[in-house]
Amino acid sequence: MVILGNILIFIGSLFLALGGLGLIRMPDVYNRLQAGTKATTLGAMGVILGSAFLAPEMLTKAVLLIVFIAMANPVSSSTIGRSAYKGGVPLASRSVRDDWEKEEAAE
Amino acid sequence: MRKLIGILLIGGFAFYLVTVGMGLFSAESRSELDSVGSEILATSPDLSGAANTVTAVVVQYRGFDTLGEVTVLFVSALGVGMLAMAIKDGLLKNLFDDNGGFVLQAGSLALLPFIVLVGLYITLHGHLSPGGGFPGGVIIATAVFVVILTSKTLSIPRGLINVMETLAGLGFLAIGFVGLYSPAQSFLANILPKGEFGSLLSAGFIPVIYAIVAIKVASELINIISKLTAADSDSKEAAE
Amino acid sequence: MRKWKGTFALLFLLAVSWLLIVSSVAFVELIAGAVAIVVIVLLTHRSRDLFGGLRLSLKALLFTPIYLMVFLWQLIRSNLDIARRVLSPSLPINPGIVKVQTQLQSSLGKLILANSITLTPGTLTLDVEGSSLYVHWVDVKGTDADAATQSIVAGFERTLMEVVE
Amino acid sequence: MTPIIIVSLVLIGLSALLTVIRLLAGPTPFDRLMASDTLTVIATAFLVLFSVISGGTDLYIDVAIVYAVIGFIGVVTIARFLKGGK
Repeated sequence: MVILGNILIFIGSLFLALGGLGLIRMPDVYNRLQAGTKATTLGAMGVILGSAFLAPEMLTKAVLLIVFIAMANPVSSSTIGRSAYKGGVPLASRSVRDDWEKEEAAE
Repeated sequence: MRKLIGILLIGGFAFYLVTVGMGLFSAESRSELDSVGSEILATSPDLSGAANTVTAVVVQYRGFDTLGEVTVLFVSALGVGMLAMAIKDGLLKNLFDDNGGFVLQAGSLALLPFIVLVGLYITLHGHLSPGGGFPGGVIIATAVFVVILTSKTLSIPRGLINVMETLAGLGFLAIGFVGLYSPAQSFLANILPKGEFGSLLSAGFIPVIYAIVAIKVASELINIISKLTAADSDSKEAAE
Repeated sequence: MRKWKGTFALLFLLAVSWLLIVSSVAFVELIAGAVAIVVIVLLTHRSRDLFGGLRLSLKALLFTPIYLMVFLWQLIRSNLDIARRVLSPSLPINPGIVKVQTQLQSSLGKLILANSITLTPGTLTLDVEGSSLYVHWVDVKGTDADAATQSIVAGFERTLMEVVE
Repeated sequence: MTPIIIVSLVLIGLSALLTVIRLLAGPTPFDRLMASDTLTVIATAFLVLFSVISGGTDLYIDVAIVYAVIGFIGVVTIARFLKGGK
């Protein structure tokens, strides 16, 4: 149990660090959102679940926190992405396609 | 200028960390600083019956102060309300020129009941774990705020909220006067039974006071928000 | 019917959440939770309507854990994918926004689908309009809208269909 | 504290540092907002881990839950405000 908890914490923090790296390396806000959201969601889930294995009395609250993060994190990322698009932040120059722009232009 | 502000912020944070770190590591300064704290820690369980000493300080040791804080909040809510009334369309109304997108709309509705549940948990367990009426009320109000952000036509029962706010304020005073006319003969005396230490029904009137504070804080903040965003103006027009 | 379904589902989910957050089955905690839940459910009629999209059948109950498994597997895959892209020196991305279609009807279904897409490899839902989703895709393959729909939406949709309307 | 947990703490600190760099660097307000969103999640995870290494009390997890809720609401609100002024 303790070993499993340690492993989960380590994997989780590894993904958190990767998410941070993604935030630095990606070229525009949308790609950064991609890296940030996914990596921090799984990373935080891993760290929280691993901590709960080390201290079983907070397992139930940890499960609730994990569910909340899994529901709320994509919502906030989508909202940021949508406001960035509506606020006129352009896609990175290497982007290949934009269906939404075509739609908005057609209207 | 912005760089300067950034450097100042980072420097201030570093200073804070260093001072906190030094305070933690030198035992002497700690015992000097904590003389009031250790006194309260020693007397609090018997006096208030609350497992969370911070709550015991806020409600038991300086409950009259808390009543004052709630009053300050009430007066500021009144002031903001009057300002918002002077500007007919609501100060923030034009900022929300669309509905915020489907994901936020549906997401906030899906999360609202659970966020309110967390707020109620924080409120009801204020005497056992970190939290209490103030953060609980703020959580409930902000959850409602997010729903307002996505829909201007949300009808807020402002009358009901005003009634709740008034009743909560009167309830706080009533508890104070019950203490005054009880055998303890002091305003806001904790006369309810202390219960079993660490369970939900313990610490006498502290959970009751915190529930009242939460209702008051939540209803005042919802009032401010709905006035600022003119959230229910559409429904009011429909009613007229 | 739909209204009662939403009320029941919300009551059930809130009750489970309350038990998880207090992590105790003491009598007073249960009473306090029951009062809190009833008050919340009475006051949030829009959320009740939203949760009316859940299917309440034995089959739906069976498919919920399957869906969670699919979701978790995709989340882990997506993280490995991000790790691969971020760590490789050339940063192999080919981003763009594509429009995909969904057959899900209810708001709750579309919300869960949008959230799931956000957490799967290389895709991020930006907005949902009607039955179409605007998705930012890190690695756009081809120009065909149907093919994009197939590779982004279809995997979740089949399982999700059994859980929500 | 096992060595693994110390390494994990360093990794979490590194991730927070990289996020803060993005927060300060921008360039658009949305980048900063996204960085603070990420920072919220990192801080939530750290609070839970801290609650274990500071002696296994489950008090900090209450703080973590409240922090996650408030962080989510704050980020969403700012995102809505930013849309108005381009």
